[in-house]
Amino acid sequence: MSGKLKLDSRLGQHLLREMLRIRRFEAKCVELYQAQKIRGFLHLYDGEEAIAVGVMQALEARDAVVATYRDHGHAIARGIGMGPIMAEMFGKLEGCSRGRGGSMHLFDRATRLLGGNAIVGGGLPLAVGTALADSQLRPGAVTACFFGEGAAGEGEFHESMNLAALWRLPVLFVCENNLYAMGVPLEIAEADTDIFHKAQAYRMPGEQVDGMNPVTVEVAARRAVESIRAGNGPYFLECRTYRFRAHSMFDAQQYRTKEEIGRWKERDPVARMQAWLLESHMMTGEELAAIEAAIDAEVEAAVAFAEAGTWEDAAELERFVRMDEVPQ
Amino acid sequence: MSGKLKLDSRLGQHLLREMLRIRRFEAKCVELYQAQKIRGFLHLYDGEEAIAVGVMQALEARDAVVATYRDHGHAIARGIGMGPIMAEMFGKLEGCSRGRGGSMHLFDRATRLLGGNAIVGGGLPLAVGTALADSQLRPGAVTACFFGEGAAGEGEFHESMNLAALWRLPVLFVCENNLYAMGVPLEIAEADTDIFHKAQAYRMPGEQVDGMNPVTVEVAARRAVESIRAGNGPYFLECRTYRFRAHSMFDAQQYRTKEEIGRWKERDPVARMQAWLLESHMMTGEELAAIEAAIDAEVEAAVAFAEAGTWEDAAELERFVRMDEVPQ
Amino acid sequence: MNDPAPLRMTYREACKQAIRDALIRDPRCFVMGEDVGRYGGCYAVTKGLLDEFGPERIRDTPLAESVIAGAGIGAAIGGLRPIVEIMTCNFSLLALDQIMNNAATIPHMSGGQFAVPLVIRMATGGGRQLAAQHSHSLEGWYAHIPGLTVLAPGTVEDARYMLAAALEDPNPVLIFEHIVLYNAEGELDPAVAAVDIRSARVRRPGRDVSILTYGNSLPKSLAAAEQLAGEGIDAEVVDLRVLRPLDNATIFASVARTRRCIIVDEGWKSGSISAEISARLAEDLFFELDAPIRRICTREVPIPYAAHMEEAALPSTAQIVAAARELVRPQ
Amino acid sequence: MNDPAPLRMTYREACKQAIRDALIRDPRCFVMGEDVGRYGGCYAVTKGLLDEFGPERIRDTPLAESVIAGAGIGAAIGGLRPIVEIMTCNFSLLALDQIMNNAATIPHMSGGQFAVPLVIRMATGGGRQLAAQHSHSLEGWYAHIPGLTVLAPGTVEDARYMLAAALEDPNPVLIFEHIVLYNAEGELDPAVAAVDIRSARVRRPGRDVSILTYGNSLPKSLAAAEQLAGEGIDAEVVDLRVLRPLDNATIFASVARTRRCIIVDEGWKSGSISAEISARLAEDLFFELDAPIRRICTREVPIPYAAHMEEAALPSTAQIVAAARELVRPQ
Ligand SMILES: Cc1ncc(C[n+]2csc(CCOP(=O)(O)OP(=O)(O)O)c2C)c(N)n1
Ligand SMILES: Cc1ncc(C[n+]2csc(CCOP(=O)(O)OP(=O)(O)O)c2C)c(N)n1
Ligand SMILES: [Mg+2]
Ligand SMILES: [Mg+2]
Repeated sequence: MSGKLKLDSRLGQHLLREMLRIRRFEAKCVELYQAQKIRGFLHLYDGEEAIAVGVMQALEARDAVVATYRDHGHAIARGIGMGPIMAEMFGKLEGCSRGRGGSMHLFDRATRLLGGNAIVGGGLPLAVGTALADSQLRPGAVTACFFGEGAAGEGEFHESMNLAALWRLPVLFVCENNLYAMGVPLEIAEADTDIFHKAQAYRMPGEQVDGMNPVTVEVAARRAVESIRAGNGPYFLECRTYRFRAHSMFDAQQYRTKEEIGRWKERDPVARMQAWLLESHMMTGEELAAIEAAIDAEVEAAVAFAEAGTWEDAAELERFVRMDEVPQ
Repeated sequence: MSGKLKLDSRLGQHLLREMLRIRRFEAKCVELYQAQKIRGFLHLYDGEEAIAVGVMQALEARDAVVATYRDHGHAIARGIGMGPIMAEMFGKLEGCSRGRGGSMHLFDRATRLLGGNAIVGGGLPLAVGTALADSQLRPGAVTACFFGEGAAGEGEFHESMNLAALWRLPVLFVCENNLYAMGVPLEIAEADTDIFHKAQAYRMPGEQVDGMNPVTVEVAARRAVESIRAGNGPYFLECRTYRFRAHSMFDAQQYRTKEEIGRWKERDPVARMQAWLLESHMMTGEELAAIEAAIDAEVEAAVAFAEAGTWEDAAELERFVRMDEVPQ
Repeated sequence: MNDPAPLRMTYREACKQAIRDALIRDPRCFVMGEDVGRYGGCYAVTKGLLDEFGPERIRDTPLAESVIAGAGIGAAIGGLRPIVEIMTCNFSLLALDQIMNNAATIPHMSGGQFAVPLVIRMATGGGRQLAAQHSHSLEGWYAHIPGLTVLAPGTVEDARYMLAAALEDPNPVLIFEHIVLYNAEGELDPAVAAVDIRSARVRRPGRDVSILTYGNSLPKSLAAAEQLAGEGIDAEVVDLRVLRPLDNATIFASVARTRRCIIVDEGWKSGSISAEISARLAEDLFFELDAPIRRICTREVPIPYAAHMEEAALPSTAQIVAAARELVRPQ
Repeated sequence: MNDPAPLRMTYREACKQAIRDALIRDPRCFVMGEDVGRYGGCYAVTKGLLDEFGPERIRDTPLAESVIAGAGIGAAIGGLRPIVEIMTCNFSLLALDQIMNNAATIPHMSGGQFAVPLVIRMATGGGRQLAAQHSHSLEGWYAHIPGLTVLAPGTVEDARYMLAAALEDPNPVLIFEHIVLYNAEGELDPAVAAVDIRSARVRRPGRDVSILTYGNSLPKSLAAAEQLAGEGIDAEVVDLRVLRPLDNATIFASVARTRRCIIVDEGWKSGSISAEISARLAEDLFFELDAPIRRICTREVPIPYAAHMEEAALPSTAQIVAAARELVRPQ
């Protein structure tokens, strides 16, 4: 169904629901961070939800996902329960990484989420490797590798792009270009600010899409995944987006203006999708209320699950530093 | 004198002489390696002489040079005496690196030769740094950074290209593309085998030239250096060339055919330049004989110098591991 | 001047003042790293310096640790005095080729023709629940590399004055600033305007046992010493400060006096700087020792996120106290 | 079968046979690295394997150590059993981020959901006049990293059989093959078809002093022991084999018996694996020791090219003999 996509109310509401789930989950995380239930770094996906939601639409259970420290959206959209994710941020044993990873390191074997990686660019070589394994053990499976535009500065980015292209590996590179790497604007970090151009340097198909629109992202992702599954090798998607909040929790944001933030907020993927669905009568106010109620309940349940969670026994500290066997 | 170059007999004979000096010097090195006077790795420049000779024509005393482990040609063309170079390969105290570096690590402060670097790609970040210093302390000075096409695979290559381009630093990147990285043919190492294309990914001017012709190289190098000195930032030269011998001393060369080697030898820069000068009457047989005699004498003198050299006192082993002062 | 009141400031502020001084004093000095400018530094150390000194001297770089370090090396060779910031030592692994194969090697390999007067600052350590990829303590590990000077400021005074000494050092210097110490406050003696980077310092003299430590383990060790004093155990606390080259003289003198030794170090135990110190004592002070040498290091695991697990992984005051009791009053 | 004659082969050949076996035995196994195919390996270990197994299983890569290691990690997580070759440990610095922050970290950080059954082979050591950037011995330094298994085959038997055991290990394993040993010949006992990667081995029993060593320092130590025997000093030589996790039991048993210890290690002395072993002895075997522990390591310099300078930098049989005399017959 290359490129074509039937945007009916079912799909529309689904995309909105998924983005809203991330938005509300993270809003709650901020509260809980202030309440010191969540500690360490907390990188919000606020404003970028359309990317994870759109791309995951194109993925199947057999596919793998590699994310960054900004990984809540990917974990939720990939289908990991909010409970285990929230428990992870609480540092509880019931967390999706046993409470050892926290916000930056969400792992889930069942859905092949190979972790939020907190080394910028560090996930790309990994994704090349899982794709290499899949090309032999799970023909047709794709590894979706998410990273920010800042990663394009790292040598690991280029080594990974080149090898994936050379070996025609099934990797979907998804660059979440939110124009800033912490406080570094793209113009001072890359000689060529169109990140998708870099794909050309490796003869890899690539395109730049509006990362604020889940439909555009889904269409592009489906086209990319189709090409990859057809054996044409890796594909590069640059999704132009913006983060509405600080890089992590503390950040004076002196590197950008309120006006710029305001302009981008007018393109808020959640608000726009919601308004459009209502205006086009693809969603009634009641339906929206029901969606919101369900999500709020889901978030509350996740918090309750995390609260009820237990602490890993400190005597287990060294467990898994050396594995006794390879989990099957 | 952008691009234009008056190729008279003076220049022609000079280019031939410089290439021949490298060729004869290295031929002697092979003998001495077999005689075990020279040990360790020995990477010959045989076939690639036109590049170092052509590029050095465009450089001045104030400029800096960063080379690789395949650095005899660069050291000789840069004007370091054959004596100190040969002594270095003997491991003598009179060597240009005190006998500590050997063939792969020729250093010379006087001519700003910042070393043969034996980590593929390892010299590029260094060159970016010297260029940064020069841009402030020696306006107009250029750092010429030589590397093989294999270096383009390394992340350090890309990080260096991007930073040099972003900061418009005076670096002349010279890629000696001899089509093989040890036994790895370019096609299986780079998704895009036109290395100069990579410059475009950083909005850096770049071109591909015949690395078997010193005149072509000199013209391109002068054009590049002129652009750099004019403050236009870095410039990328891909010189297509070929190494006539093994990667280092031992190498079955099963990765390429005798035919291929033969075809390239027909383009031998030394033989062609010599023939052309004779045919075009820009050099007489007597002149050639004189040049050869002078070079043979120079090489013999270098060997004598090396033989007469002394061994560093082993008690000095730890000297310079920590410097007492910064040499001025 | 008749001695003015001591100056109170945070370790973070001290780091910043040190950089300001250097930039004012030496035009060859500049700062280069990720987010050192607009963002003000990932730990806010360089906040305000971009406005004060401009983009030529406070250089925001792309995310590219290898070329950041390598360009620093080249710039140092070229005559500048770079202060390179690698955000945290966790990311410095991406720059290790440049640090070991170039910075630490070129002076010796070139026969002394080129020095690399480069300073690289990095944040280090755990204790902020930043999990496995942001909590390494690699300073002791770096101290293995010949050619480097490795500093670990554990006091506001060292944070304030070590940088100037590092910039005087013709060799590449790594400065490891502990993330937990940035908010620590301390007093600066107005009579002191410089520190050396050759010697360890006795921060608390004592007779019964020597506690050798550095960085964020220093406050833990001093707290332990206080507690031990209440029990009649008089512990001496030695701040190593300089992890390479180690100051054997001060270390040996202290241990020779107390004849008992505990080494506290936030690195992983196996192959830690504590191991090196212990080995030196076992080599050269063997006959002066009355008791086995104790090492208190970080547990050999990637640091977990959960607070109680991280706490269990890092060295603690309680561990130091217990070890001291055991050494001084063996059952 | 009634015991056939022992098989003689070089360490290089043994490494190759081990790889062949693995490729034949397990279809998930493949080799990936620079020049492992057409060139046959920079030290000719994989010569001929490309013809035998084809380009899918003997994969020549671009020069890109970080993605070579990282792709190996991902492939291992994905279900394959990669044998990654990083030509020499000198270049592995470019892959350290992947090795420490991913391979060694992911199993623990993911709460045990993912293992990284990866083997990385690298050449190590000096002695061939390859100068500072090609002569590092970093195996002891790597042994600092939790989560890794670090192997240092010092015999043809270990070169032949350690790989199979490494591939059975669910953890990332680094194998350091010494460049000087590749040409060494040795006999394979036909009765032996496997070795463990948990234990150190006594290669020569003795009563007077324990020489703990590994890799290319093993032959030097055995030669020293022979020489010492002529002087009536009975030295025990222990081959560490496994640098992480260290086999305390075997080490302690030997030293407890001889009460004297020399550790020989080609790493730089400060922060070497020798330091770790010495520290463990000073902690747990303190009262059994009759003499100071001696470490014989590489001098703390980038290894120079000149033969006599390189020789002066590396551990020597003469140094071992001298140290043993001094310990056993103190003046
Ligand atoms: C190798 C490395 N360098 C630096 C950092 C510190 N750091 C964490 S996030 C970040 C910015 C990354 O920006 P980008 O890749 O655009 O992703 P974004 O945060 O914008 O989603 C930096 C510099 C890191 N984690 N890893
Ligand atoms: C980082 C690193 N990886 C691998 C090597 C081993 N090695 C030395 S030379 C070489 C080939 C380099 O090829 P290229 O860059 O094309 O230069 P050439 O030898 O052809 O001049 C390799 C792989 C190295 N020295 N450094
Ligand atoms: Mg970004
Ligand atoms: Mg080449």
